Amino acid sequence: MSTGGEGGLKVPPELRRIAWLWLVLSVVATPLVVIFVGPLLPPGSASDAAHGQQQDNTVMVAIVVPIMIGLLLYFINALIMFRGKDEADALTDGPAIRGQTRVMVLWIATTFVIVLLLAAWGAYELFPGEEGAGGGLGSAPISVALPANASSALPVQVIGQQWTWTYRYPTFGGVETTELVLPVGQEVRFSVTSIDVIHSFWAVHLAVKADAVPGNANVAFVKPVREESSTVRCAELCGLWHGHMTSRLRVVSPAAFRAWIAHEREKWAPIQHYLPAYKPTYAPEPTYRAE
Amino acid sequence: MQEMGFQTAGYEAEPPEVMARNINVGVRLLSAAMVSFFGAFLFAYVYLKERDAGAVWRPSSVKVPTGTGIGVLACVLVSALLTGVAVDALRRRGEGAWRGPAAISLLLIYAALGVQCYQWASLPFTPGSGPYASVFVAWTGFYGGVALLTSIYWLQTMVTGSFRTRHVPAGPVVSVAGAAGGEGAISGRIQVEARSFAFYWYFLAGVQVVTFLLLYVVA
Amino acid sequence: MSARRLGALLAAVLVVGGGVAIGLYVALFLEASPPPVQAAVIGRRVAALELQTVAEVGHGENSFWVSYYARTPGHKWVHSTILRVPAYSLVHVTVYQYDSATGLRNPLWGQPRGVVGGVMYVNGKPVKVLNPELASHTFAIPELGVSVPLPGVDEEAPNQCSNAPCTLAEAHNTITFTFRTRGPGKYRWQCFVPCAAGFIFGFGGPMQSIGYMDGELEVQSS
Amino acid sequence: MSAAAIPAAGPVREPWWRGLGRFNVFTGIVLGIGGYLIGALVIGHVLSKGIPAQTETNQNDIEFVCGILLGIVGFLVGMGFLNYPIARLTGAAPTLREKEEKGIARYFTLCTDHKVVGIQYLWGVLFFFLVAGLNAMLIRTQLLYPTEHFWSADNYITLVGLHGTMMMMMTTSMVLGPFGNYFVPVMVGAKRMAFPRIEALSFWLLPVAGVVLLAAVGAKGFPTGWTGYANLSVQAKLGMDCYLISFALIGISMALVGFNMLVTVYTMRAPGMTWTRLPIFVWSVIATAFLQLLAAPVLIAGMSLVLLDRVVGTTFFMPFSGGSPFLYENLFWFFGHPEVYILALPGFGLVLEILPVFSRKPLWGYRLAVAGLMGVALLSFFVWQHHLFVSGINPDLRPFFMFTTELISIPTALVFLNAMGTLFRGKIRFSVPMLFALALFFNFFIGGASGVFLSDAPSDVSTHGSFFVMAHFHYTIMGGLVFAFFGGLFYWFPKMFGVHLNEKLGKLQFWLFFIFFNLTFFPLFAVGMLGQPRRVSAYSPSLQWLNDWVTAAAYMIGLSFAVFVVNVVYSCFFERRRPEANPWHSKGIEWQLPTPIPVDNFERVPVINASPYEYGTPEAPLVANLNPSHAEVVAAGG
Repeated sequence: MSTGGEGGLKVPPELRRIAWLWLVLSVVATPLVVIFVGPLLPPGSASDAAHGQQQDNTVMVAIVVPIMIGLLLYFINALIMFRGKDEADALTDGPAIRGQTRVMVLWIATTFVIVLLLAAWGAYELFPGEEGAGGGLGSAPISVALPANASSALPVQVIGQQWTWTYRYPTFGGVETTELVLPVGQEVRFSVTSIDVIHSFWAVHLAVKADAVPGNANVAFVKPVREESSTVRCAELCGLWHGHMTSRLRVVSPAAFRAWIAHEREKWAPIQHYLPAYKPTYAPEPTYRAE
Repeated sequence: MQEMGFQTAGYEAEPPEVMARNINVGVRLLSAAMVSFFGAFLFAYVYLKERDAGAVWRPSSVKVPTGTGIGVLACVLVSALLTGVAVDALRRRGEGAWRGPAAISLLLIYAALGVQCYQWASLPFTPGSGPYASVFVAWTGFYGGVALLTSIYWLQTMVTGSFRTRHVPAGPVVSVAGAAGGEGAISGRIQVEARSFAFYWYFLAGVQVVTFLLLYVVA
Repeated sequence: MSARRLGALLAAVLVVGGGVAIGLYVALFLEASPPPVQAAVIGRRVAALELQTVAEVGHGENSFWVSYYARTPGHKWVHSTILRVPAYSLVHVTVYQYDSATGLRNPLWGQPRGVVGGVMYVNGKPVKVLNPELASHTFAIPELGVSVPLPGVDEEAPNQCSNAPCTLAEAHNTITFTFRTRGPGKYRWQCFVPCAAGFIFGFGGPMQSIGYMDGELEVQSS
Repeated sequence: MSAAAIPAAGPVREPWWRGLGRFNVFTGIVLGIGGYLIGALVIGHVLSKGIPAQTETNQNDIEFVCGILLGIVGFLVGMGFLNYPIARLTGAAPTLREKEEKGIARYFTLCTDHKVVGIQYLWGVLFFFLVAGLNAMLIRTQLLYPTEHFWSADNYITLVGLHGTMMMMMTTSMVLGPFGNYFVPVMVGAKRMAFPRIEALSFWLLPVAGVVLLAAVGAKGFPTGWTGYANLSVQAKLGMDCYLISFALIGISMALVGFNMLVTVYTMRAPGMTWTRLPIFVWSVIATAFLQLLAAPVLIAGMSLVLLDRVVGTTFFMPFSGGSPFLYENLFWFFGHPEVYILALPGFGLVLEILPVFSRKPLWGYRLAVAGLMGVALLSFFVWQHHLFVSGINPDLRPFFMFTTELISIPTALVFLNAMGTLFRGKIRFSVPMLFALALFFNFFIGGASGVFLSDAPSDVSTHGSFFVMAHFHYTIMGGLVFAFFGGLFYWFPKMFGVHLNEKLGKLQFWLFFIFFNLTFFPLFAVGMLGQPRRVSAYSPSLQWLNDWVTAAAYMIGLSFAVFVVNVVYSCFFERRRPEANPWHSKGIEWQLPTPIPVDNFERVPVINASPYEYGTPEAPLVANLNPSHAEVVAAGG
């Protein structure tokens, strides 16, 4: 246990240059990445959840960038500087350095602090007030996970089946539609379920993903903030047409939404009384090994 | 590629104490793996029972076959007890004294398997009659198929081996503290192996007790 | 040296065998799904498709499976669900429905939609909604918004079809409807009725196999 | 090939075809096919009578499963695996080994020599790796177009499942199988593994599992990917049974390997081989073996439960009959996350083994590396629900699982520190093994950093189930394990086969692989973030150019493997460059032995004098005394 670190944590001469280089590069690159790359990061900012996740991704990129620079600089420098000059030189041994406690402690402490920061930030982002949610909260989310205006949220039931999505609006007579249309600026409460196998409801632009598990109502909140059309996809392998299990998602103005839902109610009126009463989950026949 | 001409003759035999140690360490690891294995069934039991939303866990039509359950449990427990007696006899009085209780213990495991098979044949419900029935079938099935069969194999190899070699002087001799004579020398291997088996079989008997409590008593 | 020769032989066999196996393996996946069936062109941007649904294919390795059949322009029934239709056209579809009712898992599909006029014709009569419990199959192309429920045949009716492909003499319902295709491409189509008896949710086997209750609509620029 | 060709010396040889009748892979296959036929056509047929859901659906799971199970038993009987147990049941004395063949034939029999098993494993793993890699090419071919073009949707899903399952199955054995079996006993100074027959069994289960899995192609495929989520798996076609049985077999094989390795290292270390002198590779094997021993039984149980649902009609995973698909997700990922580290840890061990040799320095921070490996192993049991952040299971536990998951980066980062310290002031040689070892750190950093995005519960909402995940774990498994595997292969090939692999071709393979590996998988992060879920056969047309780019790069990875195959053939059959006894000038004990290593490894039990990383310490003794006197053995604590 010699060489290098006797006098405190002095940087060895081989590393001094790149230590400076690392400091400069990190100080320059990190803000640049945050300012210029951050806003371009998926999943964009079409909803509060998307915005929160984008922020989250920006923070993580900002943490990763200096680490990446540091590691790259160290490895490139080491591989050039410490390479065997020729065949003979490459067969003489290097110095028997076996480890320095200080370096190890410093390293562990640094990684631990980074991990703590990341975990704390991630947990903090989970609070709905911080707009980081968007994921499935299970069938009975605890109150701390609910957004402030949860009670006034527009309930939308998402039903997955092999292989399509349908949507029910319980506050509009339980009308069931094949297209997802949401009013802009309105908190939405998805209740995601399935009537056969596991699917996963992924509204890409809204940054919402919640598994649709049969017999379970998976709740997710989101507030779309921009009028935009996109696609809902299935993110859990569900059989033959998994890749095709898409449906259209439109975020429209409240007025357009009211017009649309009125039109849908009229359009689906003939089938309406055949539909089951609205429930969080459905267990349609046949359930098992039909004869 | 180079043709590698190995000599096949003249392996060195493993020193018996190394083999004994291997078995001794191995049985503990095996038991640890069994904890994981039966832990999965335990998890299924607890999880499905706790999540029982539609009260379908055990419909009233599904009757618990308690009688045969007690039969299996009794066979296993008595057998485990006898294994303990046998190991004690081995330690005190040598291999000859061990054979008797060990053989009866073996027969009892066979009996446990027999009762278990009878239970499956006369099951008062089908595997599809809800989660309880499912867990019941899987758990008893794998207990019978994994725990009982491995025990039978192990104990039978020891018992038949011991009966077969009872007139042959034992192999490599290891002095074992507390061995009070018996039929001449005691091989270190059967000492350790019997104790290792006892460890394994106590452990499995414990699993059977848990099985009984959960599947028959709590149901 | 026999061992060495044996080794060489084994190696050769392995290499050749491995090559053949890999070839077969790829071929297994390349093996085309059923032969495509061209819709009959009956006018400018108008085509016609004739299909039938049967309760059991009756032959082959999946003899018990429920299936669609399609009719070629040469009026031959073939066991296929790959349908070729022209782009931006009206497609008149006639389905001869020989299977009995199973009922829909999601009752919503009891309403025909995505079809011209929002109606289908069952044995000539216009129908705007079908009791979901009477549905035997559906013909649905989700990406075109097309979904048409096919009412099942009364199980008590005389002269049930027993041998696929069925003939018009046997008990059936005739369903006709018209939908409009969009641009060229491949569109999947499927049935939404859990009609695969003996599978969980009635949705295994034929419901997940192209050539039975699933198919592809190959829309081609004309 | 006739009996006339009798070698001058030695016993009289029988005609070679006599050998076919005696417990080898040939009799195994014959009995396996016979077992299948009896199982399916007799036992299964009788058992399934009167169950219309089995007999009237053209999908008789009972017959099929009985056939496969009996076929497996038949194969094992034909291989001779029951000879010893039956002998023992009837009272035979315990013996150490059954038999050993000479020449090439022993690679096709139940051979209890750990070096033969290692080589069997090597070719077995490489073969299935090749098949699964071919599947990957076929998958990428499909994704050249945004909708089905080459294969139909069901064939495509089957391809995805085959690729994933086979890779996951084979890579669990990729390091522990060939290198673990071959070198662990040597490295700890033992003459053999603790349980040689179990060792042979753990290998022979691998080709069985592989063949059973491939049989799914002929049994209408399976649609679930490698995770086999219930209840889709209960609904799936016959091929699903192949997946379940083969994965359970691999589980058994994994548990056996772990069991055997742990006992071997624990009890059979040579005198003087203290825990702190154990090569780091052996430590990584220990950590992995613990994971395999404890996690694989859960997999076996999980697969069995799904099989029961399909065959016997239980309702474990049937949500409307009291079961729960969540049960499967929990069971699967309780195995599945340790599984990921079963793949990663041996890779770490391998590169840390290689780095000191090629930088000619002791391994920096040996104890820290051990702590890192063990830490990863321990933590990996407490993170499984990070796969289920959006599933609706225990959402309140998300912060906990986020924290435990991110904690894993601490022990992982230790491995990086070890590498950085080992390189520092070394005399680095850029031989092929070193290149592969160094590349691991680049790849694994990207894999690890993207893992942070996935472990972060809010960010995971968008990345979960997308191509982002897929890119992430290819960076860790392919960029980690597969690179380490090739590093180890180039490093130990001279020892295993007495042939030096061609360096130029090796470097060509490395650079092709490294460059195009990154060009393939880095864009996939973007693909995933932009909304392409995993395992889809159709995607948004706007992503086509990215997918095409990836496919082109993936073909180049395929080319790099072709270079490897050429290299092996060229080096073994044409160049035939005999290596020096210790071509890398390593201090490891395996290099002090003659090539090929004799059947009992050591003439006498060696005495270990030093750690294998004593570079730069001229006064350090040789790592082992291969010919010790009795007194030395006793003094060293034997």
